[in-house]
Amino acid sequence: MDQLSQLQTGISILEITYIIASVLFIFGLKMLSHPLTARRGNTLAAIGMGMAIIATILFHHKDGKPIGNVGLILVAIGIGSIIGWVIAKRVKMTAMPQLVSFFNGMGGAAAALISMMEFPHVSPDLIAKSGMANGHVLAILLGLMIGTVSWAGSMIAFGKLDGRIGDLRIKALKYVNLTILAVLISLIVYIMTRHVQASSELTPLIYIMFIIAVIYGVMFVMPIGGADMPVVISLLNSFTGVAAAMGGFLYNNQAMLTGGILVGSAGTILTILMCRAMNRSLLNVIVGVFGGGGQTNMAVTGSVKEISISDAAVLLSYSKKVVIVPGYGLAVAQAQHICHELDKLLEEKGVEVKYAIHPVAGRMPGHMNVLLAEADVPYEQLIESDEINPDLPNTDVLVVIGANDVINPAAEDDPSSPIYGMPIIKARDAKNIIVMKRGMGKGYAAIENMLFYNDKTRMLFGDAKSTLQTLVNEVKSL
Amino acid sequence: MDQLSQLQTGISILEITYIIASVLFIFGLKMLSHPLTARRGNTLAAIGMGMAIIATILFHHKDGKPIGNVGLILVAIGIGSIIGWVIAKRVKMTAMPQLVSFFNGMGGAAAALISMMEFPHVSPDLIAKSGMANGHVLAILLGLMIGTVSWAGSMIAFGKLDGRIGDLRIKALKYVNLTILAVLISLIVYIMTRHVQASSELTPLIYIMFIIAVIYGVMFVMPIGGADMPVVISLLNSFTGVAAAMGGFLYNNQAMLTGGILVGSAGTILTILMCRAMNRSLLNVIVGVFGGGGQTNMAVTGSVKEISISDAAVLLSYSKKVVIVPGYGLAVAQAQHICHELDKLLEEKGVEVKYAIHPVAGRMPGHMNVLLAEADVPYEQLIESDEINPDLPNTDVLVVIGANDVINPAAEDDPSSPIYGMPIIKARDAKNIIVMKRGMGKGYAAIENMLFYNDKTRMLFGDAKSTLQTLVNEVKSL
Amino acid sequence: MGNILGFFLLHREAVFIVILSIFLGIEVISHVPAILHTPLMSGANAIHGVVIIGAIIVMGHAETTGAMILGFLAVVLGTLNVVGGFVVTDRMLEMFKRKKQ
Amino acid sequence: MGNILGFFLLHREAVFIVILSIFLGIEVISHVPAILHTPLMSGANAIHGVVIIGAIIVMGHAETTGAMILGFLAVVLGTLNVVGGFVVTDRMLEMFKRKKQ
Ligand SMILES: NC(=O)c1ccc[n+]([C@@H]2O[C@H](COP(=O)([O-])OP(=O)(O)OC[C@H]3O[C@@H](n4cnc5c(N)ncnc54)[C@H](OP(=O)(O)O)[C@@H]3O)[C@@H](O)[C@H]2O)c1
Ligand SMILES: NC(=O)c1ccc[n+]([C@@H]2O[C@H](COP(=O)([O-])OP(=O)(O)OC[C@H]3O[C@@H](n4cnc5c(N)ncnc54)[C@H](OP(=O)(O)O)[C@@H]3O)[C@@H](O)[C@H]2O)c1
Repeated sequence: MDQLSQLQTGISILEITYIIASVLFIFGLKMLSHPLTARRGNTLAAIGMGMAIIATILFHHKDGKPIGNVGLILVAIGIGSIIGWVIAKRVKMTAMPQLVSFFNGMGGAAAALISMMEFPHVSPDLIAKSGMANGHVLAILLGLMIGTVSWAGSMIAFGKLDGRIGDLRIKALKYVNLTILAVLISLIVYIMTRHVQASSELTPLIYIMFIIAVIYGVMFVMPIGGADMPVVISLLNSFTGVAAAMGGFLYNNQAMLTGGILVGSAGTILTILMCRAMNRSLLNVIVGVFGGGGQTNMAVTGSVKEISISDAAVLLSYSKKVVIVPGYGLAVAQAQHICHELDKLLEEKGVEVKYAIHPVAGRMPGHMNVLLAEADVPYEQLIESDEINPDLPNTDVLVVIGANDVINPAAEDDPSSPIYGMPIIKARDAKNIIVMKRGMGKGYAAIENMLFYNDKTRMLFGDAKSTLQTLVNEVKSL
Repeated sequence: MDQLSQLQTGISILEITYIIASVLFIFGLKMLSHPLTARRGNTLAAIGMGMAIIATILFHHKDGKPIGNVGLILVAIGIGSIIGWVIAKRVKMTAMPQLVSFFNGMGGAAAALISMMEFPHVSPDLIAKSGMANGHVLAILLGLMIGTVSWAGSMIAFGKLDGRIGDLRIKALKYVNLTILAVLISLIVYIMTRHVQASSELTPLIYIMFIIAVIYGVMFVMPIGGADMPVVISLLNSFTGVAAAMGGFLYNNQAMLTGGILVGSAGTILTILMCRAMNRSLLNVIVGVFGGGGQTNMAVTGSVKEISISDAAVLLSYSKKVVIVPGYGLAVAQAQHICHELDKLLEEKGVEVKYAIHPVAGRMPGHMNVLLAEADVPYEQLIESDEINPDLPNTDVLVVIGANDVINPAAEDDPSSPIYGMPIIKARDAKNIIVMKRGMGKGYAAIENMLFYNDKTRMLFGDAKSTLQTLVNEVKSL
Repeated sequence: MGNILGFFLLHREAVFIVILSIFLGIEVISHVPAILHTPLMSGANAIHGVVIIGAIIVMGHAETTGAMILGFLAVVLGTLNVVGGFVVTDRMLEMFKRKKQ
Repeated sequence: MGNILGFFLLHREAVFIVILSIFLGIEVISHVPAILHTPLMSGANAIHGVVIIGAIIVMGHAETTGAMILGFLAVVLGTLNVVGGFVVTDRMLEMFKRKKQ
């Protein structure tokens, strides 16, 4: 009796902890979406997670038995923590997106493993009562499918962002994918309509399902352009959330349920917000109409004019107001530090230097902010594009460094352009424009940019980092 | 068997309906808090309510028995609907706050009645198992107490706003109230610690509790200044929400639970937002430190200068920019229509007329908006105080109509003033100020207003409506 | 103590629903502009009229005449709350709406 | 059909918690500025690492060696998700923070 009430107390503490953890997750997410509280929000959510983990180890009971193998569990947690910590601390700031994708994949894999192990143990009583078509089996199968897809997809996304995997652009893949998805769903229906004594009889089917889900995850992400990966990761992130929530159903576990669903819904909204910032639809990203190479109706008029390093140095040094537009090329060239050096040099000479930050410059939301923050560019110098646009007519020189789409006037001029309607930095309003890029390569949207043919534009060809280096030297020697 | 499954289907439909209703309540509340969707939000919530009511009548079962007395129930609903509809449609716009209070009281009373009727029927099995100290009894008692307090309090608030009940300002009442509250809580504890076979043995206690709760509700609202009633109503509103949620616990009813708690939490936040807009704390309102009559440290300097109607008419007609500041006095005088007439007249003469709307002008949030909207003043002419303040230095004449506190410079000048820190309309920035009021009466905060002694200020004494009427005639004859 | 824990365990989902609803209530209205305070209050007021469901249940299972009368009263009052609340809110909002165009 | 309804009745509170959580998830992040998209994604990523609780439960009740190995793996992967996720989010946000002053 006494032991029984002790057990009940333990379970109560566990459930209360789960509720507290859920509340902390909610607070955490909420605070994460405000700049001033974001970091504390992350910490809060981590505390909630810690509480839930510890309480589970201490108080969880299944059929009256406490958690066993505690030593091994602690070892596993230790190993995971050390590896996770080290990777997270070591990786370069610019490799953040692939890292998020990697960790996301780990979560998906864990969810899939749980489902695989739980499947053979569905309570025979339940099966006797309502057959295989019960909530537990459904939760297990969905958890397996979604978790596996999320894992495989995340790994491909990781590989693409890391430059290890190229795109596979075959139109027919769309139909192949739909077929695989149909097979997966049929498999679920098939399993749930079998008449068996014990679910373990069907275990082989689970492995088949796992393999098909892996294939689906791979095929799902393969055809999507590398630059769309942030959106895909966000989507897979919400998938993993749903997979975790399936575990919540299975174990009747509040923390898993809320945590998972919260991430699932917040992740979906975030995915949509991200798409919106790039002025395209989620469907577009997934089916991949876009990145394939748009065509512009505008005839190329005017010619490309170059500028020498020394002329550029003089022009910049004797300006009053300079605006730098960083883009994907700056990130690729890792030129953020040298760029900041240039801006400090110019400021010393009395030039007012600002950065125009476009919301989708680079390859992930906030990419430029993160990049320039890493190079210690003061926050006040970073101006959002909407805010800086009215200032551009008073700007003496606008320096474009490895940006392309975000300054493409086709977004305003050419209704047939794939980027038509996207808000851009109105570069052509500035008095002079210097564009640094390696050649006449196109940007992410793969369309021609008429700005380069503008009368006010001068090109400075070469890799952003080395061009900036020589420019800095030149300015110094002036 | 067939009947059983039919019953199960019915219950399932009922539960699904409750969930849909809850979701509609959430959507409704969300949309109600955005100007463009507010009206649709209200309709959505009403649809949810209708669904929940119909489904309950059709599908609710208790111990296998369906809802009886359906005819009578429909009659009751009919009577309630007709009365509610007529009152809601007939009442004057300015009487809205008391109406909300009245309807709120009805909800509280219904919750209290439910508790009273359910108390004798607490399941004897439950009492045998866990005594009176169980969740059902607690839900019933809290529902009774909170519902009754809300009802009684709402009726007093209604009476005060309708001018039928005066304030009762006795400092000691605070302690009396705390004592009554303590008695109520003790009574709950007492009932829940009794050892009885059936709860009906304790029924008399329930009536005693009801009476004490009525007294508490009355005494709680009596000492609070009539002008604070909107805040009090909002608070009582959230009380009723909680009382309804108690019913949700009792009947294990999702719609009541969510609906009630949503209103409870949203109402509490709304109460706090309303207090914040007036720059005071909820505690202040309840304990009532404020309205009693503040004191200002500023010596009265300068003298009060009057202006004649004809001078005022000339001044206004030959201005380029006029800003009208409406206040509580305008509402009391019911002068909104004639005020709008004046502004149309002036606009015809080429004068630009705007209204400066202070968030807490009048006696309820949005009071001025509602009032002027009733008089058909176009939405674009109503400018929030923060937005119009920068324009005031270019304003030729600022016309204050029955406003006082919202233009009191003490909020900026006098740190000892009870309204110090409240954002105000910076009337003294205007080139000329005309103040219409009946005499030198103070405003809601009962403090001196130095603006009336300002060199730029001219007073136009008299009831707002008749003053405006003569002014309109004068302007017409110019 | 044991009683409370037991009660919590039994009703933990309801408790959790309450917590989530509290959050939602706060989140959902936290950006309301001042002019909508009164309509929002009025709309919320109508929503807690959901107590009428309780009144219908009580009345639907009333057995004595006394219970019947009280139940009838409860249903009438609840309906007043619901119908009056929604209608008056709609009236308030109608005025705002017309001015917008 | 009957099966589905029965399942719903049994789990209706869980279903409702899911619905409320969906709303909350949407509400809570719907005003996030673009610069916080990536940290938010990363933070959310760490939160779904809550799946580790399931991994611990599985491992804690594993009986065969095979189950043990898989469970061990699941716990390691889940921990990676949690720890890596929170740490990397913190690192991102740290950078924003420093620049603010
Ligand atoms: N931020 C996001 O969340 C996100 C996510 C997915 C997609 N996108 C998309 O990505 C695009 C971002 O626009 P963006 O203007 O930043 O980039 P962009 O349009 O992709 O253009 C990048 C330019 O940088 C140049 N470049 C590449 N490597 C360089 C190097 N080492 N040195 C100098 N220049 C180099 C390239 O031209 P050369 O080859 O001639 O050098 C290219 O034209 C948008 O279309 C956006 O929709 C953004
Ligand atoms: N809006 C809300 O939600 C709310 C809620 C509760 C409290 N309050 C408080 O109420 C106050 C509102 O400020 P307010 O400037 O609108 O009003 P106020 O400060 O209360 O002043 C109203 C003025 O109108 C004059 N008046 C009264 N009847 C009149 C009539 N028939 N004709 C002409 N003038 C008349 C009075 O002076 P005479 O007697 O000399 O005529 C009085 O000075 C604030 O202190 C606010 O905090 C607001």
